[in-house]
Amino acid sequence: MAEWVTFAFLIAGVGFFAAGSIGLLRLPDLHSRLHALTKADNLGLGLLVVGLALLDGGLVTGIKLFLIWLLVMAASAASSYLIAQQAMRRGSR
Amino acid sequence: MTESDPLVLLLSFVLLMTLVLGLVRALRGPTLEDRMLSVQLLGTGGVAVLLLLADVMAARALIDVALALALLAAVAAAALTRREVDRG
Amino acid sequence: MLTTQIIYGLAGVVLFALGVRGVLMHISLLGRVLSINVCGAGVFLVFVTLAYRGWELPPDPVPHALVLTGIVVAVSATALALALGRRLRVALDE
Amino acid sequence: METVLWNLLDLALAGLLLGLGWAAVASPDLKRGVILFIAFGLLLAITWARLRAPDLALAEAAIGAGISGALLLLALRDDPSSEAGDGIATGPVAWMTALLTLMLAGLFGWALLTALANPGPERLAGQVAAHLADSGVTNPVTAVLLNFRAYDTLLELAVLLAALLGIFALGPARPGFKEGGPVLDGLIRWLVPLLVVTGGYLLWVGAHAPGGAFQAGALLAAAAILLRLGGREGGGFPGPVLQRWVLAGGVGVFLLVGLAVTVVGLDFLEYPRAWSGVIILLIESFATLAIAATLALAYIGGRPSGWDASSTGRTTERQEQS
Repeated sequence: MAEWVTFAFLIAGVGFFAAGSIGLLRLPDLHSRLHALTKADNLGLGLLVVGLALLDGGLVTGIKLFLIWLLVMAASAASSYLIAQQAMRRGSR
Repeated sequence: MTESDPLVLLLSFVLLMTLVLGLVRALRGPTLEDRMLSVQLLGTGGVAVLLLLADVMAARALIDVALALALLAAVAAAALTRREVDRG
Repeated sequence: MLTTQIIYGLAGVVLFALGVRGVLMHISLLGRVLSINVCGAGVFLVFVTLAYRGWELPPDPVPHALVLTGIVVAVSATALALALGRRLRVALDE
Repeated sequence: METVLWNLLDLALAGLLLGLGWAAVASPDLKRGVILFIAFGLLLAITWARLRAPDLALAEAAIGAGISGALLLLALRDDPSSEAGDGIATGPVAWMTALLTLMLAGLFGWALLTALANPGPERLAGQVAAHLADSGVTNPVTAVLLNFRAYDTLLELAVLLAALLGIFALGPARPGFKEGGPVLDGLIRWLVPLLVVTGGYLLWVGAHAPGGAFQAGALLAAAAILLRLGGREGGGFPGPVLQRWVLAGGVGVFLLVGLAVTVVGLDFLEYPRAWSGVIILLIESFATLAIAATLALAYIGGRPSGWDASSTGRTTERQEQS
């Protein structure tokens, strides 16, 4: 039973990554791509981290994985802002 | 190795394929920012692939690699968007 | 001979060739520096492939150590080449 | 089943590397080329992880994806031809280089397949494993770098220093960056300490797990580069005098230790067994700082401010002017 929950998390995580990639590929302009991508892959990574932490079972590894997730979220928030800012600067020139 | 391995391995492969899909945007552009977004996806996706591989290959050290990659992807994003003082 | 070794080894060879071709084809210095980095990556890949010995045996650490130093030397050589290029451009402008 | 999956994953990863490598090299638009090269570096880190080389994956994540990319991006700003997009040769030259590279690749591929088909009976891996217990560390890569082939590593640190001195000889530092704004400042405020802590962690675990001086140094250098990107001119660096000591310290401490052991009758760089763990950590600590300083100053691309005014720089400057 617990195994199925773990796998569900992992599969859902990869699913969100796939959604993010498709969004990046199919959406019409930069800002909608930015919007779709950052949400999808951060959520995807979060789900994967939960699944992997359950799979591993160790507390230390779980904490480490969770910290990496927080780090990636904070970093990608900042970098999407920087990318959007650069796009606006170039657009207004 | 545990019995869960084939599934996690399969997921690593699928994840890698979604990254291929995302990289098409890096090839096509059209703007520089589109390409940067694609690199950002590769950063996050790369962290995810490394974490999955850490499990499949039973190599805890790959979690440290994922950590380093996450840190440096942020530095790369900053480097991509900065300008020097003497130009517009 | 493992399938993995053939796959990555040949990829390394092709990357090396791509890099060499890039060095010869690019007119700008930056393009050449970028190409030689790809070329170096191909060589590193061949080394690491030779070090790989499947799942049962641990990989050979000696090529790993060589490639590790190679990566660091490659980046400092890149920095030196780019600084030279910048100096050259300043000299040509004068 | 599992083997097939691994083969598929290997093919995908190798194909991705080739595709990106090709696109990065063949792109006449250098901006596109450099961004694709950064993506290539990220993938290379994953490839090293797959090939069971986590030490390399760590270094590549820090250097290939971070520092090399940042360097090439800076150079992009200088290169006017990057805007024009006519940077690639055409005509008969293209055919001849294609032929030449094809021949080279054939030769290299033949050598590779020969090497793979006839693995020698005695490999160095066996010797490393046999003597690992004597090396003072349990990470075989660190043992090779700092003990078995310490000579090579010492000379490599000297090469790094020489490259940096070459860069310094070429001119003053590049201009700094504009003020970053609140978001970048926020990023710097937590990312720099994390980079430094992770660097220290990698230096420490390098004795028994993937990590070591090169990886730690690269992360510290990334921290300095990030500070500079945020508009802090000095990149968080100490003054020029201390910079010289740190830069020389990598090779210097290595050499001093190597010579010191000869006093008690050992060969150059042959550590007394009971002390080798401590000695390696000592050498690596100084090497980490030196590597960090070298890479960060190399990014600055010339003599940092403060070096010219001091006594040693002045004579060369005067010669240049006359």
